[in-house]
Amino acid sequence: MGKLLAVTIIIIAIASAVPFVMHTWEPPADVSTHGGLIDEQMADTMIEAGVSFLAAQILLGLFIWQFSKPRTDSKVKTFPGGAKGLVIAAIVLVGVEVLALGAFGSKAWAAVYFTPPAADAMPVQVQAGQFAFYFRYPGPDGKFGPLHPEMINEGNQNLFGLDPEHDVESRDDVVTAEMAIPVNKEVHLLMHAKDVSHSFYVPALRIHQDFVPGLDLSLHFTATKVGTYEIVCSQLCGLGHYNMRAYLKVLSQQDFDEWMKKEQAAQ
Amino acid sequence: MSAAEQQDGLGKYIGVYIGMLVITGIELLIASRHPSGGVLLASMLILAFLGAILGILYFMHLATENRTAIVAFTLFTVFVLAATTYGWTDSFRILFGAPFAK
Amino acid sequence: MSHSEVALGGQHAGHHVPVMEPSPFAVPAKKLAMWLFIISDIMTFAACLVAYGFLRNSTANWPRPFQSSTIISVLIMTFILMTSALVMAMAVRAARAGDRPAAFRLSMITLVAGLLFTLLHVREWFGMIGQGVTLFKNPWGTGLFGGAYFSVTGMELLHVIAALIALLIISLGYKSGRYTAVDLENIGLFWQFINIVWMFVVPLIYFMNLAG
Amino acid sequence: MHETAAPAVVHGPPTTFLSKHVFSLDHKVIGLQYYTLALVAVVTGMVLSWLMRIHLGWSSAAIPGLQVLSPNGAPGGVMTPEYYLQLMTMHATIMVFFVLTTAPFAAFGNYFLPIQVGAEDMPFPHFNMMSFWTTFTAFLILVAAFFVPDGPPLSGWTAYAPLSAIGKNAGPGEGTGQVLWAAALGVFCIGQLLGSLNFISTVLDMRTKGMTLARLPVTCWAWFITSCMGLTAFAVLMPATILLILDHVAGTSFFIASGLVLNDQLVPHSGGSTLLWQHLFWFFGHPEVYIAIVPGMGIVTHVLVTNMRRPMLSMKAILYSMWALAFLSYMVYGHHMFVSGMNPFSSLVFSFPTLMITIPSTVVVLIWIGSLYGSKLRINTASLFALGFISMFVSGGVSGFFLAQPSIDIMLHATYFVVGHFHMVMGVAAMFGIFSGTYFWFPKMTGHMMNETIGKIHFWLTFVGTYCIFMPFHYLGWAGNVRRYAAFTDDFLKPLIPVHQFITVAAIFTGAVQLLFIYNLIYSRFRGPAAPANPWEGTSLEWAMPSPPPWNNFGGHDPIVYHDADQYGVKTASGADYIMQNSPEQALGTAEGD
Repeated sequence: MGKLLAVTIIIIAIASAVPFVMHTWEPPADVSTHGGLIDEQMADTMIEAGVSFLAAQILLGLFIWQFSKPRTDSKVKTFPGGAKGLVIAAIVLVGVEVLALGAFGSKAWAAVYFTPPAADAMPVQVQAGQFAFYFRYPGPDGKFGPLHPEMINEGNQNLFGLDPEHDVESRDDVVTAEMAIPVNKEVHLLMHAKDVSHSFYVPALRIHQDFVPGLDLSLHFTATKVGTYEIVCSQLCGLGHYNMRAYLKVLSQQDFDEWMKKEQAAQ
Repeated sequence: MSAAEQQDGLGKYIGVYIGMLVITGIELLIASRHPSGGVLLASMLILAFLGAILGILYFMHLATENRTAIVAFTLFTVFVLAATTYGWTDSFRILFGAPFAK
Repeated sequence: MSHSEVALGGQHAGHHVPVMEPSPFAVPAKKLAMWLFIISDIMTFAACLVAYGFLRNSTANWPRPFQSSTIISVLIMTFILMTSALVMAMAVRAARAGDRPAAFRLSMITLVAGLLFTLLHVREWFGMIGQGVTLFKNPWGTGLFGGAYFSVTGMELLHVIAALIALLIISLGYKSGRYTAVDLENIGLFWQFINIVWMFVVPLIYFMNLAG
Repeated sequence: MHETAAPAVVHGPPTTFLSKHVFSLDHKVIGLQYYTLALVAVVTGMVLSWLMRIHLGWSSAAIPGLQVLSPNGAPGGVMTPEYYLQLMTMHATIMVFFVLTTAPFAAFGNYFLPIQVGAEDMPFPHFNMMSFWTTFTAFLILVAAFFVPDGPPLSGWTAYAPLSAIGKNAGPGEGTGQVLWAAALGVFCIGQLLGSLNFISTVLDMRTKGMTLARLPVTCWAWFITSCMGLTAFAVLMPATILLILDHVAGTSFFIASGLVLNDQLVPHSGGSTLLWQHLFWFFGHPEVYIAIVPGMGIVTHVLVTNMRRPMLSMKAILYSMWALAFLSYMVYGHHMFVSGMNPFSSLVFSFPTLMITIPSTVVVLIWIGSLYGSKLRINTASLFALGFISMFVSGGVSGFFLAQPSIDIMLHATYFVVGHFHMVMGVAAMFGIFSGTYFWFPKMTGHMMNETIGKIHFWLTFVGTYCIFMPFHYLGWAGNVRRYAAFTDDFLKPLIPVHQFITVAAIFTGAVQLLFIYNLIYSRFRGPAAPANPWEGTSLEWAMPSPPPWNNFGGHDPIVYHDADQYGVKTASGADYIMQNSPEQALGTAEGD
């Protein structure tokens, strides 16, 4: 029975690795400027994790195979090198490697969070609420009008709680239900939560950030490929969580200008 | 009985007691001069910990306990207490309402 | 007597006493448990104070309402509690020396001081409530102030009341011989711990929120 | 005086039914009570997972009978999305608290810790009894959430504020259900505190003559380390739950920020912080993960060393690693919050201790595998599950390489990759530890042997089944499948539904297999052949007493300990290859060959 367990463990280990090796299931292709580092980091980690995984499982299987045989002699043997060798192996081969990986990975993290957005980045505000995203563009004046939460009213479509009568900056703000951005232009995303925690997850853009009620976070990114991508909520926000999403359209500059014109006209 | 020999003298107790009262007085003195937030917090915490150390060592007799016990209790508690303080930076961010990568 | 934990500090009649390895801390189980409970309680208070600190830090205009009348009352309370801690330490000292009547007398003084502290504390609370402070609003600013104030001091008050009840039971039991010096020492430890918590509550809650 | 103030056992033999089986002071009965509670909880949790899995595979399928349990949540038996989330919250809470914490720590720990240190009972039997009954009360309070009008809360076991704090407008179950949930956890914390006090003082103060700290079996250390974590971690969760309840019922706003709008209405709270809840919760939450797994590591080491017939290469390395895990558990909790709005600098600070967890984990795994080399491994159900544990622990552990890095977490956070990771490493691995312990100790606990054939069938089907369930979770997460979705309507998720259907089938199959285990438990309890005192030829003290042990464990004759628990693979005068801890016999040399 020991041999069977050994074989099972090895087969399961190899079979588990197959879909990763064959790329059966893949994250959507990266369309951002910063995503390359993340993908690289994921690939490197996959190699290291995969090797550790297979090595440990196969070694476990081999030893079970070899040493579960009923033996008549009463001898037991000790692993060559003993515990000291194994502890050193654990620290040097796995521990230090993984820590080094983490150190390199910090670069990818820094590229997303520790770099300021370019001065000419296009500001877009996103507001998450149960269970929809809404987007706001500052309009020609380049300024967002202030928010008045008490004025939010979905019935009359005042989704952000704007007060155009009193606030000059609000008058030309463009509020939309889908997000459009021009390709190859940096976007400065200002995140605002209306009610509870939500998340802004665009796998293709390699961005993922929770909305924190009471704390307006921001992200910046550049999309490099025209197309339509899904923005999904990944932070449990209530009964409609599974259905909370919006579309991100990456358009050519020309298409974007037209889209913006159309949206302005619709306000 | 060995415990009786280890008994602290009354004088020591009264010294600790006066020490605690003095510490409270100093705290009030500092606080009533309204220093800046950081200085205020730091001085309050340092003085409170001083008072607590007095109390723990002498009124709670940790000073006369077994050495292993002192080390174990202290290290464990201080370490876990220190671990609760990771969250502070976030409280400042909420105050300023802005992320680091603005 | 068979169904009690009395024997932990001493002998148990009619039952064999197992031979044990010495404790690495040289602390009997009961006292050890009290220390561990105190460590656990330190974490509970730390969590409350961290919550208070976090919220205070993240609020721009935290109210600083405490006038000198409050501070005087707090100083009196502090004086009473610290004196009670001194008396309790003396009670434990007497108990360790085997002076049962003196230990009982001193622990009763602690009890009275504790009661006085509780009364003043409750008076303080009513004073605050009278000024319009509730868990969610107060006349001076953010509603968090009341929540933080009442939950931190409430936690302290809860401990004081529990400790007073335990102190009463144990001192009476100690007088009648049901409880040993170790038990009195244990409740003494807890009382000292409450005093120490108060040493944090006073500067962090009261002195840091001085008006002016 | 302190050195000699030896605590005696403090209760006599139980005399009435109540004192024997219900309000028992006997740590063994309390251990069995905990075990039974965990069994009830695990069946409940498993049924909930079945319901969820069916809904995920076939979201419009009617589940017969579900409308009876909740007419609103499942009209006509078809689960609503909100009911899915409610079941998910309950599944997680029940499993984490009442199975993974209760079974390996409280159940086995209560039963075997005093025995293994050679004590007659724990120092505070009344606390021990209260500890069980508070835990039981907590379970009742939690389950009561099913029966309040709005049902249980839907905010997940992490109960992120403000969803969990703003009350019933936030969603079904967020009113009374959420308060019950928080109250249950608060009460649970008290039970754990009492348990931890007892465990620590048992290990430190109740060891029999000769049982020095260096001679303690590894399980005792595992429970001791777990208690140290439990003592402090639960102490932080308790005030957090109290503050959450205050937000609900007293109108405070500790966790609710200003200016929130729900249904066009301004929420009447202001000033609080959702991040505060996350910090408090995860400060508890991460040690909790090790509270679930460290006892399993101890049990597996104990079972393996007995069945390998040789000492571990280095028991010290395993012990230090467990301590290192406990130490690191306080410094890494932020890795749950990398993209949840925490300061991105903190993410890096938390990332490195998290990556360091690899080191002690790898040391333990390598010592286990290295000790197999040259051993005389005995294959029985207990050792099969222990070996399965290693395999699961490795599989779940390596996905930690990814999740510990904030940059990769951008892609994998809140996806099924995370679900696969923690189910493997703290769910299934811990369950395998529980199974291993059960098959190993059942003869001692009941006096009957378990049926090995059924046990082995149980192992094989469970082992293969769990891999079929949880490996695909990683693929799903890799493809970006977000967790906590009641149905998959997004374009990029639709192609993944067949994978979900496969998982559902595997889960129902694997779950059904567990009926074999329960049948085996019940059948063997009454019909199993009588167990000898030492069926596995173990060395620790639990095997030095009859099966099952009498009420006062050693019958008033305290064992005296002469060795550590690792005396396997030795030459003895009698020809046995092991020496029991309480045997004064000295080894004639090791049986080590080349």
